Amino acid sequence: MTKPKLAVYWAASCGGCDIAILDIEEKILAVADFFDLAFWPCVADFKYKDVAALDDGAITLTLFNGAIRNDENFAIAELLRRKSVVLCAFGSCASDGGIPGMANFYERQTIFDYVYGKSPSTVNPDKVYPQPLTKVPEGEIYIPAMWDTVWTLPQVVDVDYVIPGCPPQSDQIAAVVGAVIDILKNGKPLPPKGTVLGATDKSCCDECLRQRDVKKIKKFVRPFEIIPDPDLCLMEQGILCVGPATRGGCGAKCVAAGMPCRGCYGLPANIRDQGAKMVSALASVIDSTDPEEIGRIMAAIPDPLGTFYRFTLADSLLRRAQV
Amino acid sequence: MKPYRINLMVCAGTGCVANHSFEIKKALEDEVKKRGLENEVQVVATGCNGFCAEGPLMVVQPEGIFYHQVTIKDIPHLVEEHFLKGRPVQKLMYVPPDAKAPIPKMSDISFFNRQMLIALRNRGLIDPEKIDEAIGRGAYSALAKVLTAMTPPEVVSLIKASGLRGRGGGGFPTGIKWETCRKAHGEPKYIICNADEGDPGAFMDRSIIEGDPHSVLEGMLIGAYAIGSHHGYIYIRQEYPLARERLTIAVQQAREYGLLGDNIFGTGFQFDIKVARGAGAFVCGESTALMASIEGRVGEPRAKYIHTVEHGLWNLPTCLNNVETWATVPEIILKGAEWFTSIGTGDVSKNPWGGSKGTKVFSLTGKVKNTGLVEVPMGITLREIIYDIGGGIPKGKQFKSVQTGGPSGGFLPASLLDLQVDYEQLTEAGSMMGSGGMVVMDEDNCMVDMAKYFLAFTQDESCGKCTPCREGTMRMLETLERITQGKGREEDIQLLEDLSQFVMDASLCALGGSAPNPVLTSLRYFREEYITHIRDKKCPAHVCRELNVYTIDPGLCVTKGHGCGVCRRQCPENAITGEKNVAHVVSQELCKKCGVCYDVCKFDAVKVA
Amino acid sequence: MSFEPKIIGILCNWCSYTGADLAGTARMKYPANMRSVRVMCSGRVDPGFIFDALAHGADGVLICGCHPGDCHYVEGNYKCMRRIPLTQRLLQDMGIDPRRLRLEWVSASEGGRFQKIVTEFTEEIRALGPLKLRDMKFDMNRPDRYSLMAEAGDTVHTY
Amino acid sequence: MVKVTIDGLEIEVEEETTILKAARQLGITIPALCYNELIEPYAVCRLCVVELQRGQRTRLVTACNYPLRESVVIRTNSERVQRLRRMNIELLMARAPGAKIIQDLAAEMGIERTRFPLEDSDEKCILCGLCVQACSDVVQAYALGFSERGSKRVIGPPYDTTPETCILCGACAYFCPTGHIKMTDTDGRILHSELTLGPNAAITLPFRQAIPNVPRVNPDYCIHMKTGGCELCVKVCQKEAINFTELAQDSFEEFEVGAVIMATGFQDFDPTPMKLYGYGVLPNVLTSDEFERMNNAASPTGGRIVMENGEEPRSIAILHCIGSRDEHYHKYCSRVCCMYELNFAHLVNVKTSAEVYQLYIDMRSFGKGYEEFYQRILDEGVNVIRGKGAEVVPAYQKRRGEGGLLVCCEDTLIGKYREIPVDMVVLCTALEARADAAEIGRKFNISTGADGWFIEAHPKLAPVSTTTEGIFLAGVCQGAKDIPDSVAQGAAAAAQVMKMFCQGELLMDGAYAEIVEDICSGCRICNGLCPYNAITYDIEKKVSAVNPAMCKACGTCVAACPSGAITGRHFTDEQIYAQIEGILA
Repeated sequence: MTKPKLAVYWAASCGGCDIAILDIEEKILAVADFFDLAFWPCVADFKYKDVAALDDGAITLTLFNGAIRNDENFAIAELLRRKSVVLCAFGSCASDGGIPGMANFYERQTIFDYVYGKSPSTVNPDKVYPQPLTKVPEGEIYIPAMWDTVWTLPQVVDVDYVIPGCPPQSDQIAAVVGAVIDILKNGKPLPPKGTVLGATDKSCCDECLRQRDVKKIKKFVRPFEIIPDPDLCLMEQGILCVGPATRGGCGAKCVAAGMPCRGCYGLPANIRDQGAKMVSALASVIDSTDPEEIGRIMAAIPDPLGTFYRFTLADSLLRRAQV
Repeated sequence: MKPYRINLMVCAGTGCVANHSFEIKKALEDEVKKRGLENEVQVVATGCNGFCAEGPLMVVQPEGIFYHQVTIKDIPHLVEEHFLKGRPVQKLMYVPPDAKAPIPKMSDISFFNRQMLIALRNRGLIDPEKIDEAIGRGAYSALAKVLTAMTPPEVVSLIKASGLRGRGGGGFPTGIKWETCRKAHGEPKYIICNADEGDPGAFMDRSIIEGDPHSVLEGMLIGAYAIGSHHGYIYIRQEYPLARERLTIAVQQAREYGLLGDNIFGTGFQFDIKVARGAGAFVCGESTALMASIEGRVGEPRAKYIHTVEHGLWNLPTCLNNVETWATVPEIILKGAEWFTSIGTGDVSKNPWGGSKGTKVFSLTGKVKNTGLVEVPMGITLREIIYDIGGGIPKGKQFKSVQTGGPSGGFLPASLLDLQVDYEQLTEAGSMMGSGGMVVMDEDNCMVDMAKYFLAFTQDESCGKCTPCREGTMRMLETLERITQGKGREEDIQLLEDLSQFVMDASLCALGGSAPNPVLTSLRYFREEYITHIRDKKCPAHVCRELNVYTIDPGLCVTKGHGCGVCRRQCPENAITGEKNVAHVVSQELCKKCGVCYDVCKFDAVKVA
Repeated sequence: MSFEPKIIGILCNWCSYTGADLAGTARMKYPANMRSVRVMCSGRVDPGFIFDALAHGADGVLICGCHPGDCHYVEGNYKCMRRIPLTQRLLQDMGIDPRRLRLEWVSASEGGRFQKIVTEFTEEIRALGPLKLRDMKFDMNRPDRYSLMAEAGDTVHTY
Repeated sequence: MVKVTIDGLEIEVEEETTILKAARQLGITIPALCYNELIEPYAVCRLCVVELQRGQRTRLVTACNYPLRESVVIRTNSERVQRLRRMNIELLMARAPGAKIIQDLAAEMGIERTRFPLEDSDEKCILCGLCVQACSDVVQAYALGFSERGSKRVIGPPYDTTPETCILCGACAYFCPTGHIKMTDTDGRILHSELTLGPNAAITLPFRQAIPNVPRVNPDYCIHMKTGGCELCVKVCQKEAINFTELAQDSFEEFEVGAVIMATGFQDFDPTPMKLYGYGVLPNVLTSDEFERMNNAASPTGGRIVMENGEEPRSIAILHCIGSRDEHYHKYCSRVCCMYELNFAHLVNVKTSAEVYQLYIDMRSFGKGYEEFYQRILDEGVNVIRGKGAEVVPAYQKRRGEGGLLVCCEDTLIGKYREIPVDMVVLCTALEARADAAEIGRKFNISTGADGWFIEAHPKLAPVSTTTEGIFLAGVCQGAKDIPDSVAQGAAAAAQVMKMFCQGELLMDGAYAEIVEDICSGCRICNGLCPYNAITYDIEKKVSAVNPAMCKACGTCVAACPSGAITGRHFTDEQIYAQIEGILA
């Protein structure tokens, strides 16, 4: 009997997700044992053409990490979608746009101008910018073209499951992989399409051990400005924590360490827009009815957009900034 | 107690203490020790002997040799001569004013031998700070008798039978007061000893407490037993530090001996005493004001239609008696009512107000040779007191008047010298027994001025609560001042009489009720002096300086003084003119009647008219 | 054809919706550009509604609630009052003119005021022009898509 | 009982009765200055000294405190007594030349002058001590006392300082027989500022027409409540109806009720901040409330309409809409004023001959019979000026007019500016919500409008209900209205309660918020948001929950829930999003 095939792809992302898969320690052996690796560029030199050569649906499971921000990402996403039975958006870049998604605050040109022009470490007097096609002695080389807008994987192809996190926590990966193997081995029914795997339905607060009270905020502070009480809810201490509007599953590790939640697990099941929810929740608990004072309190929030949409801008209702 | 060959009774009453009697006692002890006589001679500080004019006094017992005006310098000589060699020192003995030879023995001195001691029975005989000495003289035996052999009603009837009347001035029969208080409803009942002796010049109560405090405590204990009281107060003036100290010591010692506190003499009888201090207001000698003061309120009297024996201290039955009354009680218990009624005037067997029994202590002062404290039987005449005991008027002056009963007492003229001293006769004559002040006046005293003087005192001490006393005495004083300043009007005498009657009749308490006495009696017996003051603008005794006319006898001024000029220089108004060897003249226009010229002239050239 | 703005109005049940009702029964005319969504209280307004409306083609969003201190639910309008400015800041950062979102207090009796506000807001949005949001939906037929993949086909390689 | 003879008249009195009381029963007057039957006799003026004969003995006693215990003969006017009294009065004349009561007594006794030097002073104190007695024995404030003694004796507070213990009760002034102590220098003037509706004495009826119509003790004024003393009322109440041990402590009782009808009423608008009308500054400028009080038969003026100087005014201006229909104060119409102002005009016409000017914006006589009354007032000759009173100034500021005040206004009917000289101005102040209405509203989970009145559930369909089940509104607390309307609303509210009770069960609105326990992570953001405290936090489960019976479905928590755990039924996110998207599709 042939083993089920596994593919792992790394699109617009940092690579942390691939490392996280390897971080599941000895359980990786079970994966290697159970699956036949069809495609995992990070691990071995697989060729696109080999994948393209496979029959449609030949790959049982694809773990796709990274956002879609150039035509190569998109082409591979489409390719893997065709070849896979189960396509899994793996990590927040794939599921919500993640950190790369924040590029949606800008135009491609703005980014290029900065990265290849204005950034302090760059010397580029001739204004040489990347081009899709470059003539070299051997002929033309093609470099995938970067898009203006970053997309999430579910926005461009049909996705079966989502495993959120930046990166997804190793124990959650291990559990998911274990469950998948179990299902495949024993012929159990798959969970309904669209299920978020490796996370809870509740928000990050559910796992947070800090004491919570009725919230009333008089002043926002940044984490370095105070030494927060180790036992009390950070938000009650004025630190902007996106935990309440972030899906749980991570184990609230950041918050336990004294840093506020950045929202990497994406939005919880029942909400549509992480940033909008944070605005709604935070504004509700500001302790003032005086418009001027409210303004003063809110002015202390630095970069609300970046704070509330750090991982989900590409997946938000408004998608991107307008220019 | 260790017996001694000689007991030196050094008077430590206030008068003698002021004359260094404590230093003398110390010097005597040192001297006695130096001579090695300490086992034979004991020096004792006693209470007042009463002959205060002659202090410091000392009595050598048991012989009864009386020394007076002892100084520290005299002591080595005295100890050597008398105690070592047995020769009493003549120069320290008392010589009566009109006699040549000294009288060695106390009992031979008329000042002492005409007295009869009941309240002052232990004077000069004991150290008041030693309870043992008082017990040695029989203290607390009357208490023992009462507690062991008598029921309270028996005690009350004994006191009633004795005819004892309050010695504080009112003369209310003590037995009746006790009986009423005994029958009054309310618990607890209080016993109060009134030791707030405020009359100027009076020191009877002070002497009793300083000399024999236990007699007072015993009297109160007996009274407490008779009435059924367990709480006593002694209200004593803050101005009597020595008396207060001796009283405190006596109370302390009595407690230690089980004579105060619970289960006295093992009979289950219980009584204790607190010493309360008064702040020196004259009116606090009035019983209701005194009680208000003990309660911590302003010392002001209240209307007495509800008697203090029923509603007194803290609105509870209270029996208040004067120091002298309390001190007299034990003697009556011991010697019986019959003995007591044998002394004095009248008959008290039917009417408790019917007579004056026992003795009365007087403080004899003023223009009399032997001033001091005397205890005399009731019924003695004023003449006997002033001339026999007091030795008569000094400097051969003429007796003019005697005032009895303190500042509110009346002036009695020479015609009443044979008046018997008792409650009724004194009151009849317009004066009163009072607490026992007796001031003798001679021809040099102006009666208007004296009336003004005493009224000024009562006016000043008036608490001001009721209109008659506050306004009336003020207006009386105002009128008297007018008269003594030569501004008197014919109608002033009538005004004074009207005011006096009003103040006496309408005042709230006895202070106002008796304050006009000096004015009324002086008007009654010395009316012509007022008339002289008003009509002639003259003071016959030359006391009211504003009425005097100072002139200089030119003859005397020149012949004797050779126009010395002292008067001229001293005159603050420069009213005297003159030169050396020239007779000086007083300008009547400029003279402000200060009298300095009269006082400074050594040649009696300045004359007063 | 001239630009007709599409405006979503989210109105509280007690004051603004009644106010709008009053404007209607009073035959007050106001532009038909605004379509209202009734909520019980302006406190119910979730910024998500606003983003959703804008994302779905609205050119402006008008939120109306009871006057401060006059809330039927004691102080629901205060919650709204705190949310809107922050939402406007977010819009600004997203490159959308915050004037496209407006919060107004309209009481049940202020039909006229409601009419005035809607008219004014419509004109304001009209002046701002249509809100054209880019890339709201992924275009499967992107022009750069096949040019590369078709050509590259198997020749595309990774390094 | 003892039988005594007073001035030849026999009387039988109870034992311990004082001579003074016995004499008074016989109609015999004994002069007494320091005596007041409410105070323990102090017996210091000695004016009441009388002759008392028992057997053959005659003595002088003070009548005020001498208790009769046995059969005695009393002479209150014997020559001796008279002599004493005359001397007493002579002395007091010199002490207190300014005391009228002494002068009167002197005149009565035929004393023309005192024989004592009279200082040129208007001293009135006779040191009777009644004030001190009152302050210490009755009031127990101990703020007054004697100092010095004898003729220097004076009465005053300790060390002549303002005493801390003084409670400003005025008892000293009340008891002072000579008028030496005064509370104010009103000198018999009528202070309009005292014409308030509320109680200004310690024992009053709570308000006029109170039911039950029994007096109550007002702790703000009661001396006993302040110092523990006094209790004079207990002494004088013959029915022994006053019991301070019960009155002393307020008790709190808890009731469980199924419904509450809020009928907390209104408060009067205070016109002091409206400086133009001079209220509190100018004399004879009154609020309608004060004017109403003055008209009451039980008022200090006995229902007479008078100025502060006690004279009847010649003209009165009644200014409408003070604080009502005013952009700066209350925009609403207070509704009741027009009619009661017309009534004022009528009262003035009935009681006085004063000219009445009504200054109004619009005459709102909308009720049954109201317009007819308006016509009647017009027929009575009241001057009705359409134009709001703009300013009230003292007459001398403008010109010496007929009255002490000038009312400036624009008569909009003739289009002219007018200055009306009047003696008195009545400001018809607005009804306004009670200052604590918002606080009370929070307690009952009901809201107040911008004008401060409680908000009904629906202005047309549920005018007596509130958003909170079981809480109903009646009367002016919901908005200005007159008595018939208040009664109607009260009856309606009662009917609503009855309806609710009769049903036996509560019908709940279908719209309410729910928290999905499986989604709620217990962040507690929603906890503080609910105005009805319907959200509770389960500390064990670490989730919050909504009590649907308390929830009013405002949806604030739904919007705020960051994890989407709260659903607002009938207004769910899905429904609203679908509406928005549907509109825009």
